[in-house]
Amino acid sequence: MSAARVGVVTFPGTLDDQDAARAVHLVGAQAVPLWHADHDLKGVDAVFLPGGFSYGDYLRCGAISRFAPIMDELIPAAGAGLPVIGTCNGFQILCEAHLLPGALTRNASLHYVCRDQRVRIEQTATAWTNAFDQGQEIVLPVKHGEGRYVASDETLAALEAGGHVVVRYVGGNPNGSLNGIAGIRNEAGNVVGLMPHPEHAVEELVGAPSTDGLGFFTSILKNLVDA
Amino acid sequence: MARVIVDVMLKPEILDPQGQAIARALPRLGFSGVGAVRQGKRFELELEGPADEAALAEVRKMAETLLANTVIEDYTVRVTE
Amino acid sequence: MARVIVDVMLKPEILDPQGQAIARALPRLGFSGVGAVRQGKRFELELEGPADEAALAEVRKMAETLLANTVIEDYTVRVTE
Amino acid sequence: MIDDVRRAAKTPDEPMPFAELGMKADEYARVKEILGRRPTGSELAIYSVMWSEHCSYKSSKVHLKQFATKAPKSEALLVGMGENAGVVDIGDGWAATFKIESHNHPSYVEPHQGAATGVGGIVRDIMSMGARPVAVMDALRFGGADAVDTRRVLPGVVEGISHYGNCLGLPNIGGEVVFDPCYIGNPLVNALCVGLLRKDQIKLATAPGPGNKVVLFGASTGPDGIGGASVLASATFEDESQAKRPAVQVGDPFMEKLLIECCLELYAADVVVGIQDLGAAGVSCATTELAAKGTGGMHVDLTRVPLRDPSLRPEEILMSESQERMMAVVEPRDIPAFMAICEKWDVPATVIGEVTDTGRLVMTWEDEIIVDIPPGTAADEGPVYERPYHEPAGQAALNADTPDGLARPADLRETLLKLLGSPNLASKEWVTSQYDRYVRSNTVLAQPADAGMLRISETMAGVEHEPTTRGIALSTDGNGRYAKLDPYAGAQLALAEAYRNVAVTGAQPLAVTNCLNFGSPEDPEVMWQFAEATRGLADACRALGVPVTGGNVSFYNQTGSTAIHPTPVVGVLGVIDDVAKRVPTGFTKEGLRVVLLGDTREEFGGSEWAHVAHRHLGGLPPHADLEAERALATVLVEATRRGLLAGSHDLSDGGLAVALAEACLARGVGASVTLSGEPFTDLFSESASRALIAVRPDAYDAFASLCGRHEVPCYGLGMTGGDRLVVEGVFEIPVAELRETHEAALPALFG
Ligand SMILES: Nc1ncnc2c1ncn2[C@@H]1O[C@H](COP(=O)(O)OP(=O)(O)O)[C@@H](O)[C@H]1O
Ligand SMILES: [Mg+2]
Repeated sequence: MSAARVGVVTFPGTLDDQDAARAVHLVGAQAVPLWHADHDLKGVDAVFLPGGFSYGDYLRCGAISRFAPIMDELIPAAGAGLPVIGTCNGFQILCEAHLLPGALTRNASLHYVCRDQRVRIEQTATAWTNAFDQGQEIVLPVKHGEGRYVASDETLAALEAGGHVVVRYVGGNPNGSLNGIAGIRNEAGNVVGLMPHPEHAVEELVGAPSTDGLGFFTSILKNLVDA
Repeated sequence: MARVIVDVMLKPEILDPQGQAIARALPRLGFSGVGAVRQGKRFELELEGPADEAALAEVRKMAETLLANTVIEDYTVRVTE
Repeated sequence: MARVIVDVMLKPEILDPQGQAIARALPRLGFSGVGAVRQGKRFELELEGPADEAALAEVRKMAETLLANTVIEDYTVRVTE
Repeated sequence: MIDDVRRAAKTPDEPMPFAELGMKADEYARVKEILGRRPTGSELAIYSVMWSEHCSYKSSKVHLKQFATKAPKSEALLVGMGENAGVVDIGDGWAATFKIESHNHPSYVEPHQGAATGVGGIVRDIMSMGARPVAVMDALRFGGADAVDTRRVLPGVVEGISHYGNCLGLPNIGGEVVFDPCYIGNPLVNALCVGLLRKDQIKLATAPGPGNKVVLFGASTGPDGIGGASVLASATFEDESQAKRPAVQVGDPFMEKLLIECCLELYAADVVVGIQDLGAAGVSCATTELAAKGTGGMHVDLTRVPLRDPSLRPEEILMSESQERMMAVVEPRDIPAFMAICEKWDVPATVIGEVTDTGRLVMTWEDEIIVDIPPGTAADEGPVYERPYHEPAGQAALNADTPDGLARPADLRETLLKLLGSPNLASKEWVTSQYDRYVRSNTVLAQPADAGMLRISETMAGVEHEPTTRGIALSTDGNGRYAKLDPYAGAQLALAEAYRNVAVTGAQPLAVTNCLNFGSPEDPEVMWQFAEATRGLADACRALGVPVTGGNVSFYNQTGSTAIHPTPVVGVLGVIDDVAKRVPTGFTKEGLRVVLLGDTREEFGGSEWAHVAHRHLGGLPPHADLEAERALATVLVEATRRGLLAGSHDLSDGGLAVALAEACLARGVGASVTLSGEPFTDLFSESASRALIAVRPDAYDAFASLCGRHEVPCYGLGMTGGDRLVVEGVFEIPVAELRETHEAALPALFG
């Protein structure tokens, strides 16, 4: 069987694309670079929207990227079930593109925060978290200035009731997110967004002092093989 | 050449930590008499043509889709000088 | 209870990378007719008393020392409703 | 009316504002002599910025020469001082380029933008060498931690560095935060950037080949910091009225990120003959330097420079310090490829001129010739001053006021906690948590490690190369109090500490960069400090076998006639053969032997204890024993190679007590130690050339014999384990209490 192909999108100002590609390689899949200005998903099996400051985070994080040509392809593909994950800036883009509900706003502390954060996997029924145990606590780095998840009361209630909260902060909320929400999924479970960075927790030697991020990448492999 | 202003403010129900931080700082700096502060954004757009109805409709669309995130923000559009 | 608006904009000679980035994005998003964009801040202050001259003088001082960074920004103060 | 060359020749007596531009009468006379007529306004703009202290190093040159004349033989040095940044060979075909630079005055005026553009500037220096920038560091000095203005300056500076560096995707892998009342009004913001490149791909700032095109690319030019290079960097603020304060430069990190990726693609496509960043003195500096180092001639049409503000005059264009701009020399046939790459990255690029063989730098404005000069006279033949200097009047008295008479504390537990919670020794997490240390996933060590470390094998995705296990380590250090007491020794101690910090991680120190922050060179007492510090640093570099590859001088850090402490900040770069063997910081687990390397003498001059407990500064700093320092590093590097070390930490401010506490805090592992000498001196003296090591018991004998072979004193102090730091017979402190004290201090001050 040929290796699963995971697309990694680069926008102007994307920073974590190499890191995401490396993590994809580490689990034995193939990382396929996708360029923001192309109308082409290159037939990938899944898409990773990495972190960074696309378009300098000017206006609002993700606000300008969401209109990139690649998004014209990604939005319908995600609607049709293509597994998509966005971390940090990628999560912000997914919210701006209305592929996920709610929005990410300025941290309550008003400071950028980089730290190793304990989080709980609240939902394993997604394309990106099925390799974890329900309720498993892991450590992932967070690093962002605008990661405070907000949504209307109804949206929030629906997320909680539907089991759409995928990752929750434990042992301290780094940004003031409502309900300690670190990551969510869409109705179908193929689109996931989270503020923490699994791609920076995949090797002993570098990055955060944990390799807990690998689970997100093995999940997608498992998902593609099972599918 | 006309100038159009788009004001974007967080919806009242959304927490505004920047505004709150300012409100808390004011008494420390010796300012009294301010109850609440909210912080938003102000965009000045220089139109190439006149600010007629068509142009304003276009600006409203810009505000709706780009300048504001209507999930959390409200906007107003107005013409100046 | 009165509401006072403080608008803070970068001085004209100061680079406004945000405004530039928005202006450059607009044509790609299908919006034409906008020559330049500048982005600034808008503060809404709820005064506890009336917006009389004394109160406005106080707000101007706030703008000068806290709300605006007068090294790079200009501000205007105005009363609304 | 345009002041062109013809008009200048016809109006020899027209008064020119050279004094307002910071130029002395004799310097102006020299310009007239060089040109054989009065300069045009544009020529005056060029000479005034190029001959400013900031660009010409006119006061420091005679002293900086020692870094070259005394330099140790080093095969690693590929590009030495004089280029945008030095380049060193780090093995396996790789090279590293690194440099530290100040942005002190702008960071006082507008902390956020000043610090941000400081990062932007040093990153462009590194890019211009042909490298990919891979990390940044920041060495910061502020006034007293509780001073009102520090609450304005520090958060702004940190936010500026954070925003700009994070946005570029450069991990921040280290730095310093120091508070001292002497920096109130003159904060120091020194930013370091390191880049990696393949050894055979070094780019230089040169414009050879007549007919080649000169391309300006990046941001457009606006009225940013006009007059900044000469006014901001060469005169004290006090003389500057509020109204004359030049426009602040505002950075656009997004544009800089695009520039980085764009430049790397241009290098890969091999379409760049020479390249120069635009920093202070903007177009003036880039054109004169490129031309002077190339064939010698260049023709530039200034009207082609893309402007953000169309009302700018040519003189202003020449002096503008708009950020995020680069200038490249490109062969005509490569222009289409060059432009296509710029377009891909949305980076505006414009051909503004051409290399010539006339030996003249000629610039036109609306077809009139407004500049016609020999470029070398502006770039390389600026004035050189032998400024007078003498020992400060109070120096002998300062040195005689030793700490010997200061009351020694009765309660050492209390003393340790007080030091650990003092702003200089407290956790810098409030600052460092605002910096992204993980981006690009090559960070092996970052805060709170003694040195930052990066693996290099994966830094250039897409570039073919043989595998390498190597890594680089970097540290910056400086101690203004030591340098105030003895600038010669102070500079050596700064180098020694940075060198030691690199060595404790297991890397072999290789090369040095430095940022020399001083008061006014026109003050003979300051000039003495400068002369002593440079002499000390040059001598120490020779003794330790590490060459200076570059650096930066920042003068005029003073308010009125009161200068800051002389503050040489030294950065050391080292290489580790196998990055997987790096030594983590502190006590990594229970059951390890705790070992102290190096001898402890009673040395409290300039110490943190004297500062915190008595607000005292006097006597002499610790002895700088460079032989001992070198032996210590040899042992550490060799022991790392052999896998003997389980953890390490250098001893510096606050001595053994603070090092023990920090080693416990690293992973929350306690320790129990026994002292052999007088407890206060053992615990708080700041003798140099010492380090704390954690060794597996079964590796201890091998390690001790290694120390014996290199004559490094080695003392077993005790064992790691438990949840408290126990100093037998002296005190016990729970690690949790150490942590609370260490971590609460800065948040309490800055929110
Ligand atoms: N301004 C800063 N930027 C980045 N890292 C910093 C900064 N200040 C301190 N650090 C990091 O915090 C840690 C502790 O700093 P410090 O106590 O000054 O170390 P040391 O005393 O060993 O030189 C180090 O890893 C240092 O690199
Ligand atoms: Mg150290």
